[in-house]
Amino acid sequence: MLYQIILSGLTVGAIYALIAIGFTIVFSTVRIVNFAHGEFVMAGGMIYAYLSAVHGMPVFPAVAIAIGACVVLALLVYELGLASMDKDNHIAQVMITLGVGITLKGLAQIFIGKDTQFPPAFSAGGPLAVGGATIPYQMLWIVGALAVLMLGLYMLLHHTRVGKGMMAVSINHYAATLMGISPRRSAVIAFMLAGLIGGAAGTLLAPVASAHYDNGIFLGIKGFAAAILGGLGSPLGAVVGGLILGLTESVTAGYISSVYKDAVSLVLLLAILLIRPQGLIGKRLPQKF
Amino acid sequence: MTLTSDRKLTIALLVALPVAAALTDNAFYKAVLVFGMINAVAAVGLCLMLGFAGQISLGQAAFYGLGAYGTTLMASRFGVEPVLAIAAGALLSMAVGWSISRPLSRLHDHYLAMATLAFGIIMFIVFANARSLTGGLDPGTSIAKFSIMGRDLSSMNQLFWVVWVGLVLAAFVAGNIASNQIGRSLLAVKMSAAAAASVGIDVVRAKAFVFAIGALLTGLSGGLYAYFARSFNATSFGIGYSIELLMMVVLGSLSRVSGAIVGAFIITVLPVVFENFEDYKTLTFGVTMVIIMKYMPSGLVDGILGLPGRLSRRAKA
Amino acid sequence: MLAIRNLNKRFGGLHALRDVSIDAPPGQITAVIGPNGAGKSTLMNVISGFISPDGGSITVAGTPITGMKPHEICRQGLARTFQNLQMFSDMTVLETVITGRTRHRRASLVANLLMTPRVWHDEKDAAQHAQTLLETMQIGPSYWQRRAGDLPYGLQRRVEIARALATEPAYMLLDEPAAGLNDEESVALGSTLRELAGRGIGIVLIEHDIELVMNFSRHIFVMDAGGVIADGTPEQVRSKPEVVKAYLGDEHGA
Amino acid sequence: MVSKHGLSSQLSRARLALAAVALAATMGVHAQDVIKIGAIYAASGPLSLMGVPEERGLRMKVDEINKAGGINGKKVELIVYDSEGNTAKAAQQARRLIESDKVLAILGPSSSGESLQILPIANESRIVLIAHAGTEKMTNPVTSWVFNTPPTDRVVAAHLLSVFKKRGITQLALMSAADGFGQSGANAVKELAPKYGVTVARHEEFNRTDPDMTAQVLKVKDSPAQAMLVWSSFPAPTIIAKNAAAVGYNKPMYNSYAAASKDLLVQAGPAAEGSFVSSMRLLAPDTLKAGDPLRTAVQKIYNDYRAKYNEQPATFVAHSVDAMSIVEAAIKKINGPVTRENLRASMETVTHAGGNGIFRLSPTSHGLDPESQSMLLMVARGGQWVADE
Repeated sequence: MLYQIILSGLTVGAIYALIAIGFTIVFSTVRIVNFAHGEFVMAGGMIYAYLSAVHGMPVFPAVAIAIGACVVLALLVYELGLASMDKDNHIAQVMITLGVGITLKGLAQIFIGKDTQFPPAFSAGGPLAVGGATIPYQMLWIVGALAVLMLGLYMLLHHTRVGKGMMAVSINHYAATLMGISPRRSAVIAFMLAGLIGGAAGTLLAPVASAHYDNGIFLGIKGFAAAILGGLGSPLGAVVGGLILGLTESVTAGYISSVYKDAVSLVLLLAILLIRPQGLIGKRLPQKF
Repeated sequence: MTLTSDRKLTIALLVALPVAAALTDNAFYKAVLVFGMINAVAAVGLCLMLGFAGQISLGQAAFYGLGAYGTTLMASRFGVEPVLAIAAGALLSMAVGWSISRPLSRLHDHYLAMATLAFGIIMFIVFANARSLTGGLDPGTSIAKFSIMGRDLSSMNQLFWVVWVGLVLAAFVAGNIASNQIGRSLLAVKMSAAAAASVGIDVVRAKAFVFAIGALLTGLSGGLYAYFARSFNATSFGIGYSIELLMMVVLGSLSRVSGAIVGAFIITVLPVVFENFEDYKTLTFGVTMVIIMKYMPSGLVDGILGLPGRLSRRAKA
Repeated sequence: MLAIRNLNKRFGGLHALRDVSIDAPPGQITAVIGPNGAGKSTLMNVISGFISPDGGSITVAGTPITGMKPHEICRQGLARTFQNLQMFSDMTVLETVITGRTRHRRASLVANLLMTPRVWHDEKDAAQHAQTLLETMQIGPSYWQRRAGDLPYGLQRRVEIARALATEPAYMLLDEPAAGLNDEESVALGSTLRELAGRGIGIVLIEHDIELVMNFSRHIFVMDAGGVIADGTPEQVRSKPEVVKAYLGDEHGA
Repeated sequence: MVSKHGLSSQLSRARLALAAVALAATMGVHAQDVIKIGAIYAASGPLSLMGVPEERGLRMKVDEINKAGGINGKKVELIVYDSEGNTAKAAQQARRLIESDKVLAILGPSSSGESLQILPIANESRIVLIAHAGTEKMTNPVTSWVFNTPPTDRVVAAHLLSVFKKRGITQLALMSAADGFGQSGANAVKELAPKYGVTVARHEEFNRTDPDMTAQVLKVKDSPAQAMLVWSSFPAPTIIAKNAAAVGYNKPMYNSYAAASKDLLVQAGPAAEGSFVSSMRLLAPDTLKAGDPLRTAVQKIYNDYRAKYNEQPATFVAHSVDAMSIVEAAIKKINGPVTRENLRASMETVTHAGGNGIFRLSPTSHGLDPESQSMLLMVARGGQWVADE
């Protein structure tokens, strides 16, 4: 039983991690928490469900279109909503992402509908038995996608010009501008990446947990919690945060109390923040006077 | 002294409310006004925390709930006079606000946002499951009609005045804070904690104070809500309300007490107006919010007054 | 006397302060100079309580303040300014300086919440006092209602000094107050500081502007690599070879 | 200065103007010619699972009435608000329907929490409220103006518990959603279980939208419980069915009526096979015997709904259709003007065989007749729900 609970917790944690990475990438470059991110995840799942259930499209084209649509959505969110805002007015920017989130929810409700949908899993069959425990195939896809994504991000951030530029912007906006790196371009790329990752997370998650226009907030909060737990701005932190969150929830539900599983995991989060106010892997910005 | 212009606007709003109420016999419009004022009391609390001291709270609904449940418990279990029950609920909320402020004072920005969000969710779970105290999510709890010294004051007209007095009190205290050294200390903590400390302001104590007063006002609002709703359950105190409060404060104007009141009415009234759009109401609401924040990033009050940015109020001092 | 004895501070491998001992008497300008990275800013932050020292002691007029929090140190009569400006940007200039009076306000919390006549009276007094200080710092009334963050850099520095003065300090730590000022402004600043010292305030000046230091301070401490390598009057310091080598020589040579 | 007299005369003038506008507005819609009915449904939000079919059912019934020429020659005009499942919002909407829209009666809302908040408002404003709430508190004790159409959660729980008793299930594991719907059901089951000799050996909760409930399922599997009862709306029942299949849970699974729809079968596929659901008759219109008085009513709702919306009706459809049918019957019985007071009095004389069962309304009964046998046990066989009694 313990083995299965840990395995389930880690796979759910992988989902939270996928969502958290989207928060963290936008935060690194734009320094705001994108409250619309949960809605990107929702949109990915909804569009995938719509294409496959209503139009009978095969899995992978439908997934590709759903993810593509999320990238475009994310780009629009940045260009129409945030691009021209005062960079230092964080709270106004956060409110815009909140408004955009509500807008996306409204759009999904109108164009796709209000039904709860379970689109098909990426591959048939399953679950896979792993030494006394089982894991659904779709969860393997999720874990695999997380691994591929982390590898891809690492390559992007450390081995490409674009990625290095984003890293520079995340460390120091001003200096990056002096070096000829455009914070705006980095922001565009960050948002597109967030759309890509969020959309992918949505399509991966929907066959397991359903797609519904109202799920964005729930998913967003879990992802945000994971990102904060690990330390905002660090993709590795997002993964660690996600896995810890998923594991805590699962172990609490299995051994302590399912009623208080969210409460226990959030108390743990608070406790960690009180000891490390910058999150587990986050770097503390030095104070300068 | 430096906030006289906003004080005038606040007073104008407070006076306009009874006038508006007198113009209609429609109990629904009155109920909207009353609910707007209840929200405004809570928003004024958050305005002090976020607008003045820069302490974001995404767990404000917890204080709202503490006020509502505290009031209900005092009134229903111990037969306490309603006004005193509301005071007790507000004080309970204040005590909790004060006691969480110390550990939270180490956190900043997004981390504080998450921590308060977590606090809000935890409290919601407690409200939903401490059934012997709260009645949980279903069937919830209920409270007797509002009265003073045995005199029934539960009609919408009478409740209007009760809640109005609550709002006037909240605005009076918040307006005073905004225009004296307490408000300046809070602003100082928000703008530079280091500099605030360097002029002798105890930053931790200032944060504790603002959490306490913010929780007190939001708790007061919760107590008023209990008498307004009479029957309610834990769903009223979820994250949704915390986010709505945040919208009220930011949409109105972060740096003004009047902004919180205006924002509260916008967030109370807009959904009622958009109700007629049926399926399009969520979309309309979202788009409206984006447009307001994009074109009036300092909030509607500053935007409409056409003054440049959040400091405009000071230019006239 | 602001007396600093054997202060030590390590950041990991870096020995940022080693056995630093400095005396700053009241009514005098005492300067601390040294090349970048000498430990001057760390010293400031340790004295004002933002960083706790690993060892050593600090006393203000005989009262030990080591280990106190920054706001407690302020209440012991020690005020400071910041190298990287720490303005209350969204306040007006006048409000900024009034905020400096916070520690001298006596009205109770409840009186403040209710805004009793006494609080109104206090507010007026504080404003009056702030205006006087602004005039002392040569900031004219036309600036008083401007947003503090919108002022030119040099003026912001002066507002910071006025804010520190509003706490009615016995000692002031000024962290590069002349940074960004032109020669003329710098000289004017020097005269103002001398006037303040004349009122009995002990001023500790950390500065890169050698002219200012040499012309206006009574005693100079020279720091390098976390330690005090020399001290004395401007003349004495100027002539010490180790100082010239470590600091002045470089500066003048450059 | 405006004198006190002057101010009040100004106010009254403004009032007069407002009244004139209001009058003009009501004249515009020919107040005499229509019957205005208000409704509050959670058409979005976590309770939309109930609110959406309820609203569709109501619109279907009203269309039918209007096509047939209305009630006593008057067309029915519907005003429906979306409460999003938010109690505060629902209460405001009730006031709006009463005061601004001036409706004759209010149907809904969907959840107990919302309904309980509106209950005192309806009684004090003196307007008929026909709620669709699961809590028996709506009609027990009976209050003058408030009616309720669904079988209460106690009725549903009692039905399931009687099934357990019959099948020798004495140890039960309860899985309920951490929301109002789940809590209400769990309360009813826990309260009534001892009466049927059933022990709740395990009680686990989950968020309706959690992506995985394996931990809870494992705890149930590990317990002495002989069966699992899931009380939640979607998507949780589907996820639990899948998780249970994955970890090899092999005891019977029962679901509340919230899962009584095609969705569970489609979404969970083989994992749902063999699971039971306590449903209202609407899911299986053919299970009623030929002579059953409910048969025609249930079949009509079922067929009409399929024809209109091209899908199977969820069980909630009957709540609103029954409510509207009762209002229709009551209005027809009114002698004299159709006022709120007359409607209320007339309501208490209506007997109606509806989709949810028999209503014998009277001053002492404002809901379903307890002997209605509203509930039916169904089992998933070969991808279909079939009656299991």
